[in-house]
Order: sequence, then structure tokens, then C-alpha cells
Amino acid sequence: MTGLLYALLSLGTFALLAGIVLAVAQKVFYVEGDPMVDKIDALLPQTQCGQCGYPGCKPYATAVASEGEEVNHCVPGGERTMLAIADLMGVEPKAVEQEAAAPMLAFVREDECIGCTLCIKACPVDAIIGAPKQYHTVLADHCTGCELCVEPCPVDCIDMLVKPELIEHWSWPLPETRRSRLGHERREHHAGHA
Amino acid sequence: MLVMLSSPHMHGGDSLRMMMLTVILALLPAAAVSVYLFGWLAVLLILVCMLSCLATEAVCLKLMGKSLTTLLDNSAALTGLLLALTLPALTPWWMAVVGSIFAIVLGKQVYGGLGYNIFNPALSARVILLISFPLQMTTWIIPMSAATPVVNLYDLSTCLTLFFAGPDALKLGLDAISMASPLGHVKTEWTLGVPVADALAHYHYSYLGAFLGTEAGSIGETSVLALLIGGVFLMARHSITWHIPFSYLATVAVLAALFSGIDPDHFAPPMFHLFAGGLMLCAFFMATDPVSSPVTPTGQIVFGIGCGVLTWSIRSFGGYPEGAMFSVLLMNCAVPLIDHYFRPRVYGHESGRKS
Amino acid sequence: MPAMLRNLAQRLGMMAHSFDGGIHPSDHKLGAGLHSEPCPLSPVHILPMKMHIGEACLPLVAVGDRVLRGQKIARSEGYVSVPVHASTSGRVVRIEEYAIPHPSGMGMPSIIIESDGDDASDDSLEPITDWRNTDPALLRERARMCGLAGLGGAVFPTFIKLVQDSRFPIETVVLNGIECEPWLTTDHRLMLEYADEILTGLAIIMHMVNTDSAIIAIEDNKSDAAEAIEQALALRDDLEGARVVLLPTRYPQGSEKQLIYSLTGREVPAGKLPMHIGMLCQNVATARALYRAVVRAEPLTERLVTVSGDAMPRPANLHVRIGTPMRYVFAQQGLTDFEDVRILHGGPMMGELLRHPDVPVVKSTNGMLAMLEASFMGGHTQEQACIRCGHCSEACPAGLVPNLLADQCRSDQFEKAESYDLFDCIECGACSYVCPSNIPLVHYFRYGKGQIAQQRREKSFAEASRLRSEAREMRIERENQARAARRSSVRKTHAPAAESTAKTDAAGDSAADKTDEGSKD
Amino acid sequence: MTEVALILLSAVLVNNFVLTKFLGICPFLGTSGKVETAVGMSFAVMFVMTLASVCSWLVQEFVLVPLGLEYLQTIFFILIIAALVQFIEMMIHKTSPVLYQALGIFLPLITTNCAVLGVALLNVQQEQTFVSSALYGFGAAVGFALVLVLFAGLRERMDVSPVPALFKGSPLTLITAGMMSLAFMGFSGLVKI
Repeated sequence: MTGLLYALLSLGTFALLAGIVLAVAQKVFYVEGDPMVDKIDALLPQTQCGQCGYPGCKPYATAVASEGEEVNHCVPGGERTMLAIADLMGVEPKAVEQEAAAPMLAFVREDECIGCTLCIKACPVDAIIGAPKQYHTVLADHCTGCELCVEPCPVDCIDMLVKPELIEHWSWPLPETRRSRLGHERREHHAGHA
Repeated sequence: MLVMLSSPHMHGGDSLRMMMLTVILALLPAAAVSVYLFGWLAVLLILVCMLSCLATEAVCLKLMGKSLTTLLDNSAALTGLLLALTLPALTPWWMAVVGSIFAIVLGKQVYGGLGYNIFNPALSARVILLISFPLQMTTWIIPMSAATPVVNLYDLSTCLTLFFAGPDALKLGLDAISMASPLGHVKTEWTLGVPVADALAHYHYSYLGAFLGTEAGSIGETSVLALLIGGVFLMARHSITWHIPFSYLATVAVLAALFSGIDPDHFAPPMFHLFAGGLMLCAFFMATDPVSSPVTPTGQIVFGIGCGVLTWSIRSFGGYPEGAMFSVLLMNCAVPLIDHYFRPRVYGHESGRKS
Repeated sequence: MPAMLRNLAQRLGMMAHSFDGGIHPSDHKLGAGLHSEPCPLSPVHILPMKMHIGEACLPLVAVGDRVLRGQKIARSEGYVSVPVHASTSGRVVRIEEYAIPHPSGMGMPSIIIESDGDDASDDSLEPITDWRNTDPALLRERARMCGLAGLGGAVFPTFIKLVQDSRFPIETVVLNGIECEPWLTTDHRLMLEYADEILTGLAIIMHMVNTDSAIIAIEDNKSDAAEAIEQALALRDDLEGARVVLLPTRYPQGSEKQLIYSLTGREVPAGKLPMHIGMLCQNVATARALYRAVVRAEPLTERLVTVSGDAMPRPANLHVRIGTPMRYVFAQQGLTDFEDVRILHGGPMMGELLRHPDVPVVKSTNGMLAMLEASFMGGHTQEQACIRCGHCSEACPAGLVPNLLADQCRSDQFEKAESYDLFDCIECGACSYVCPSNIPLVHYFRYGKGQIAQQRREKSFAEASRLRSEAREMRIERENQARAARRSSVRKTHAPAAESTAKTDAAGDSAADKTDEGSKD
Repeated sequence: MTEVALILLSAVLVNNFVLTKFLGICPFLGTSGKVETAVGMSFAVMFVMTLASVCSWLVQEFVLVPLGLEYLQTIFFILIIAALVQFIEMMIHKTSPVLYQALGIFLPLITTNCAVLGVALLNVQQEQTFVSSALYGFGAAVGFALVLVLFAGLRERMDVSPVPALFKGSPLTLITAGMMSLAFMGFSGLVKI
């Protein structure tokens, strides 16, 4: 009987002690917010295109960091972004659902533009300029190619063009002798997991 | 078809095949000595190992749907030769075959083939054999018994019987033709409390014999002279650099000198360590295997020192009489980290490493 | 072996310093004994809008205009840029995209001139014979105006380097006559034939950066060139601080950083320029071009090109007008059939493989090599697995570990590659040259560098987009608040008519706000 | 002094928990993907293992034995370990969120790392003194850390190798661990305690 009493007492005391220590630690090491959100946000392409189903890049980053959202929803970021986020989060990479298209640019056919400013309101990065009843123009340097301006245009005068490739931005592809075999296999391997 | 490749468009002419062939050539003196010492047994062992390595490699390549031309890079043949040279003369044929298969499959092909293996294939096979068959792997035939009356190793049929059917078929007791290796002898005596010098005297150990190759050991590791010739040839042909062999041997020698100076009864002298066992073979041919050793000179020196410390420690304190093979394998594990931390100083950078 | 002994002797005795690594490729300098000769005038000249490192130029002429040799036909845009000049007289027939010597095979807007055969020069530029008493700033402007760019191969606008900066005074000018690339012999011939012009160019450089010390560096496989320079030097009394240094031949000694180390034992710190340690490097060909630009008022319209290679019927060193189609130059030396021939732009170690010969000679063209397909790379083209032999690391003059870097680039581990100092690679090709597995290491490095540059661009674009998007959200927030505030104040006055006007005002305001903001960028 | 060295050497090399006792294989395989993660895990395990040995020895000596409650050993030790792990989890979350993410589930799983409980129980079994049990715990953790980091280095290299599909991932990892274990057999008999 005393044995049992001792056992219960000692175990109870011990558990209480551990609990107190942990409670104190919880106060000391309290983490405010989630530092992962900014880290993930920094990896996203910031097109704010909403193709991930969230109203922008930051909301998606928040969802990935704290709501366990999948890492493969960013369409413009493509595989590279997916791998980077998966790596950061320490989760298995998943196949991207949609191949990232070549980088695009919006272009306003100015003679058809009626100057309604609807596209200006739609642009998430303020890359379209123009006053009401004036032709609007897309600032090519700032356009992220998100296509959000195409839908609102009442006269369909916005085209999405492929961004021209510059010779200065050209870079060597992997050598054709053994074309990316390893990297390729590795990615396939990861994709297989998903 | 024009394959667009970046510069340079000129090549120095070195090739993998030639590098591997150079190592095989460098091993010829040791192989020749082994044939002289162990007669047809050595020939059979070398042939079986090389052929089974080549065959295993061929099967692996076939299974993975790769071109068989890879066989021509000579690396499988080299692995076979190296493995054979680390085996005792009385190794039965099936053990040699099993070892070769281990070497090629577990040592090399599972990692993706030549260039990707982490452990030296021949050594890993040798260690697997040692741990699986400790008795056979430590039964040393008396060298020069080629011409002794007990058994004539220069006689092909005798050797065929020995090799394929074992000593029992000749009604030979193992004791009649085998003896302990110097390292094994010293270790046994030492555990019995006999001072090293006395143990060596009982053994009739001769430094000259060890240098030329007449002390007991695996077929290719007995002759220090032959291995030195091969090592110097490799360095002259720029197949290996001095860093690993020198730092390895120097570390063993320094440690041995230090401790045998302090306590000569317990620790063997440096010359004994340098000449005994597989040290020379490991230092010149195993530790310098480029695939499983560090890339940079500083890294190689660190690697050599590590091998030296481990070899001497295992020999002096460990359960196994010989530590060279284990120490090279152990250091193989550390190669990626050594490569990372001992990179050369980059032009224009301070000597301190960032990471 | 003799090379090894010689190297050893030099290391012990003559040479105080020697850069790490390096290789000794066989030099194939077929053109070394061939006197330079002019290349006949081509009927067409193609002048790309960018033949230097930096920003492209904008055309100043229109189709149909008549131009003269040396006339400026495109003006430079931005600081790191030099103008383009017509290389002969004739008529502008087209301004369009034309393939340039670039591994991508991509084109560049170019001015295409049909030669009229007169080769009449534009002599609006005045010679500056009394350059010794001329303000260096004027000479610098002359160098820019004449389109000078480093002719050793890097084509960095020359005028930028020829500057007196009080923070980094230039102590020594290094005149680079190393020419360590196999096959190429242009600098060699220039030193033999135009020693005096080169030395005057050097004197102008020294005047411009205000120093009286110079080193003319030449490798010992060109001792005749060194003698020629020494003789010319002895005849002059204005270059007492200049000396010729003969260095043991080793590739890539011609690389600026390695050369400076060989000469002085000092390293250019990573991310810095030679001027930060008081050095200025110029190629001998550039020095001669500077002389021509200053003293003879000739813009850069011609350069010496080594036309060689084992598929070349008649190797030569030709003075070729810039813009001359390469096919035309090859044809002059008897090569018309390009079946099974590979064309290199530049030397075999750092030059580029071209897809076809229909590209113009540009300012960086120091060589045009036609190599037999069969002998190309000595047949070493099949990439095998790396056995980590470390030969690449031994050969690397920058102290890198090429095989690890290549592994990282191949598997897209770019961050790791950067931490292994990928960007300190000078792409000299010594590693690929010695690799027994024929791994195109430099190709992997270029792939890695390109990908990293791409990622950096994307990253900075994403960052800019994020800021713009945040700014927009803040602005919308502000507007909403303002509108809410206005609405509440309007409601207090109970005037429905006023409310509607306020609304339209607000909408107009916000659009106006927005255009203002947009136009600021 | 020699004894201290011998205990450490024995725990680190000769009787390495992972490679000769095959304890703690789960985190060994789970967190050895990257060297950085492995280093982080190593420190966490070192902290937990050393403290767990010390605490469990104290509890054993001053609570369990005097009260005759040795049969409660396992529960007590698990309680200690769990509390320590909770503590370090909070600490890592605060100090290094990236490491926290990278270690993921393996961090709380240190609780069920048999190597930690193993050390505590072995200490009791071998009737170690206070100092030697602390040393033994620390040595075992260092041994775990050593092979974890070495192995992470190897795995980083294997990651960029063209491993045949059949052996990709766990098979090759296990083969390599086996080879390492073989190499570590070379240490057998090195220290006799």
C-alpha cells in the first residue's frame, strides 16, 4: 500500500515539476507570428496572379506556412519554386499541376482602347498607366504577365504576348552530351512520390 | 549534327582507360612477385577475380540497359586485380567469386557505377570477406612454399586441386602449409604479455624479407619493394600525387616511433609497421583510389593522416591484427566532409573559409 | 619532361611568382611566321549595334544613307558603351536583325552597308599629335568616340579604364602581350611589326593615367616579339619606366588576374578590379588602336585576325575590316566548303563554336579557326563519369574544385555552387582540357552562372513587384478611408446632389492619383 | 583521466549506438538527408541524451532505489525524456525556425528515440557512477552525432549520383549504413572496459 502511495506521489511530483519547467519555457521561448511566412513569400514570384486560389502571393505563403497548404499551387513559379518551398518546409516535393508558360507581357492595342480604366484597377502591380478616356499603356518593365487585366477589358483590346528573349539573358543549356540526366532523374524521382 | 558545346574546344588527351591501365601496370610488379611466391595459386586467384569482376560488371550493365563499352574503361579489371592481391593464397575459388560480385555490385554499381562509389570497391569486398570468413581470410600460406617439398605450387594440377577443392583434397593439414602473419603473431604474443622484440625473434622476422616479400601475407601485399616500384611509377605518370601515400605512411611511422620509443615492449617499431600487412598496398593503391578519396591536396593530407592514425590505433589496440583496410574504409566515410571543409584557397579570397 | 624541368628551373631561379594551376597546351601557332596582310574589301559589311560589353547602340543613319569609312553610324546608349563606325564607304542597305558570333545563334540589330569600292574616309576627326600636352579627359573622350574596346577578347569599353581616380591611383600599366591561346598569333605579329605604334599607345595610356611605370609582359615562346619591343624601346627616350618581362609559357597567363600575380605576386581581391591594387591591364592590340585613334584620328574599323585551323588551306594574319562576313574572309584564304568543318570564333580554349560562317567579324574577333570535325577536341567528346582524380582542381588557376562545382551545377544546387565560389571561375577551360572523362566542366559552370543570373533577375523583379503591389494596396486602403471620411462628412450636410458630385470627384481623383504615380516610374 | 577518455572512446567508436548497437536508426535515417539538418539534430540529441542520462541516474539513485520503485524505471525515464524533448523543441522553434521545419516530426520523435532511453537504461544496468553515466550519455550522443553527420555527407553525395532506380532512396541508404557498420567493426576490441 505504501509502495503504491510512494509511486503515485513521486510520479505525480515529478510530472508537476516537469510541467512547471515546461510552462516557464513556453513563456521564455514564445514565438510570435510565423517566421516561415516571409521566407516562403520571398520565394514566390510575386505576380499576384491568384492562380493558386489565394488572392495574392502573401496569402498563399501564409496558407503554406500555417495551414498546411500544398506547395505545388504556384503556377508561374513552376517547378523551381515548388522545389524551393518544399525544401524550405522539409516536405516531399509534389508535381506542379500546370506547366509554367513562357513569361508573358500584356499589350494594349491602343487604337481600340476606350480608356475605361478597368484594366488599371485590375492590375495588381500598377503596371498600366493612363487617365480616363485616354489610351492606356502597359509598362513592359513592370508587367508580371498575370493576365488579370484581360478579363475586365470591355473591348478585348489587351493581348498577352510572349516576352521577347534578350541575347544578354541567354544562357547555356545543359550540355547535350548527357543532358541533365541526373537532375532530370532526381526530379522524376521526387515527382514519383507525389 | 553540331553539338553546341562551350569552350574549350581542345583536349589534353588524358583518358579514363589510360588512367586505369596505368594503375594496372603499376600493380604488375606486385602481381609478378605474388606469382613467384605462390605459383599457380596466385595466377588462378588473379584470373578468377578479374574475370568474375568483368562478368559481374557486364551483367550489371546489361540489367541497367547501359552500353557494354563501359567495360573497356578497365575499372572492373582493376577492381578484380586489386581484390585478388589482398586475398590470402589459399582463398577458395568460390570465395574469390563472391568477393568479386560484392565488390562490383555492392561496392560500385548500386551507387551508380564508376565515379559514384563511396567506398573503395575492392576494399569493401575484402572487409566483407574478412568478417564473413574470418578463418580463411587469416590463413596464410608459407611464402616460398612454391618450391618446398610439402606442396609444389609451381605444379598446375596441384594448384587447381588446392584452388577448387581445398587443402583437404590433397590430404594436407592446414597447419602443414600455413602460418601466422607477422602482425597476427605479434598481436597474439602481445596479448599473452610477450614483449614485441621477443615475439619478433620467435617469429624469425626479417626486415629484408618483409621488404622483398618473403614474410607471410596476402598474395599482393608481401613485397614492399614491388609496391614501392608501382607507387613511384604511378606518381611519375601523374596518376596519383604524393599527398595521400606520404601523409599516410608518415603518420604511421611517426606514431609508431613515438610510442615504441616510450614503451618498446608494447609497441612495435616504425619499420615493422611500415613493412607489415597491407599498409603499403593500401597507401599506394587503395587510399589513393581517386573516386573514394578527397579531391584537393589539403583534403588528401587530412585523409592520409586520418588513415594513418586509425591504422596504427587498430593495429596497436584493436581486436583485428591489421587495421589498414578498415581505416581506409572509415576515412572513405568522411570524404564528403573533408572535401567540403578543406577546399583550396580561391584566388583573391582571404584564406579563411566562409562556411 | 623537359618542360617540367624548365618549369622547375624557372620556378626556382628566374621567377619570383607563378600563378597556381595552369596547363601547357600545344600551341599550334601556325601563323607566327606569317607577315600580316590586308584582307580584300568585302562588298557587304554588317555592323551589329553592340560589339562591346555593355549597352547596345542606336542607329544614327537610315536605309539609303551614304556613309564614309570611320563615320559614326550608331551612338552609344548609357555609360558602358562605345559608338559604332562604318568600316568602309558605301550605302546603308538594310537595318535589321543579323546573326552575330554568339553561341546562342541569336541575332542583333545591325546596320548593313553595301561597299561602293571607293573606301573614302570621313576625316572630320582631327589628329592629336601633341597628346603629351593634351588633357587626359580629352584623350579619354577620343578613345570613347573612336569606339575602342579591349581587343584581347573581352571588349570592355577602353575609355572606362583610362581614368585617373584619386582613390585608386594607377602605379603600373601592364601591357598584355601574352597571347596564351593556342593557334592565335595576332598580338605576336603586332608586336613584331608595329612595335613602335604599340609603344606610343602605351605612352598615351601612361600619360592618361599619370604613371611612369609600365611592364610589357610577353611569354617566352615569343622571344622574337620581346626582342622587337626591346629594340623599339631602346630607340625611344620617353618610356624609361617601361620594361619587358619575359614569362614562362603557361596557359592562362594572359588572364588579367593571373598575369598580375605572375608579375607582382599580388592578387586582385575577389570582386575587385586591378585598379584597386593600382594596376591597369591593356592588350597590345588595344594600345595600338589607341595610338591610331589619337595620333591618326582613325576610329576602330579594322583589326588583325588570325585565320587558321587544321582545316584552313592558307593560314594567315589578316587586317580585316570590322563587319566583314566571316564566310568572305575564309573564302579569301581558300576555304569555301564547310562540310565537316567546325568554326571557332577566337582561340580553342576560350573561343566560341559557331553554327555557321554567316556572321560578321566583330571587335572581339582575334581569331577565326576552321577545325576538322575529326580532329576537333582530339576526338574527346564523349562525356564519362567523373572519377574525382583532381586533375581539374590542380589545373584551376583560380583555386576552385571544378568537379564538385560541376556536380552542383548539373543537379541545380546553385546556392551551394555559389558558396563554392562559382563566380570566381574565369572560364579559362584548363579543367575541361585536362579532364580524363571529357566532362565539359566549363559548360556546366556557364549553365550554372546563367541559371543563377536568371534567378537573380526573377528575384529582383519579384521583389519590385511585391513592393508595387504593397504600395497599391496601401493606396487603395488610403482611398477607401478618404472616401469613407468624405462620405460621412457629406452625409452630415444632407445634400444628395452634393453627394453624387463628391463621388465622381473621388473617382476622378483616384484615377489621377494613379496616373501620377505611374508616370513617376 | 584515462578512464574518461576510454569511456568516451568506447561510446563514440567501439560501441557506437547506431552502427554496432543499432539503436536510434529511425532518426539516423530520417534526418541524415542534409548535413545542416544532421548537425542540428546532433546537437538536439546530444542535449537530450546527456541530460537524460544525468536526470535518470539521479532519479534512479535518489527516488527509485530508496523507495523500491525500480519497476517504474521505464515510465520515469520516458517522462524525463519527454519533458526534455518538449523543452528543446520550444527552444529550437524560437532560435531556428528553419531547422525546426527541417527536423519536422523527428524532433518530437527524439522522445521515442530508443537510443536515448537505451542510454538511460544501460547506465542503470551497468551500475555506472554519476560522472561515468553522464560521460557515457554524452559519448553515446557524440557517437550518434558523428555517424549522423558523416552519413549526411555521404547521402548528399549519393543524392547527385545516377543510382539505379531499384536502389534509389532507402535501399541504398541502408546498404551504405551497413557498409559503414562494417567499417566500424574495425574498432572492435579497441577499448576493453
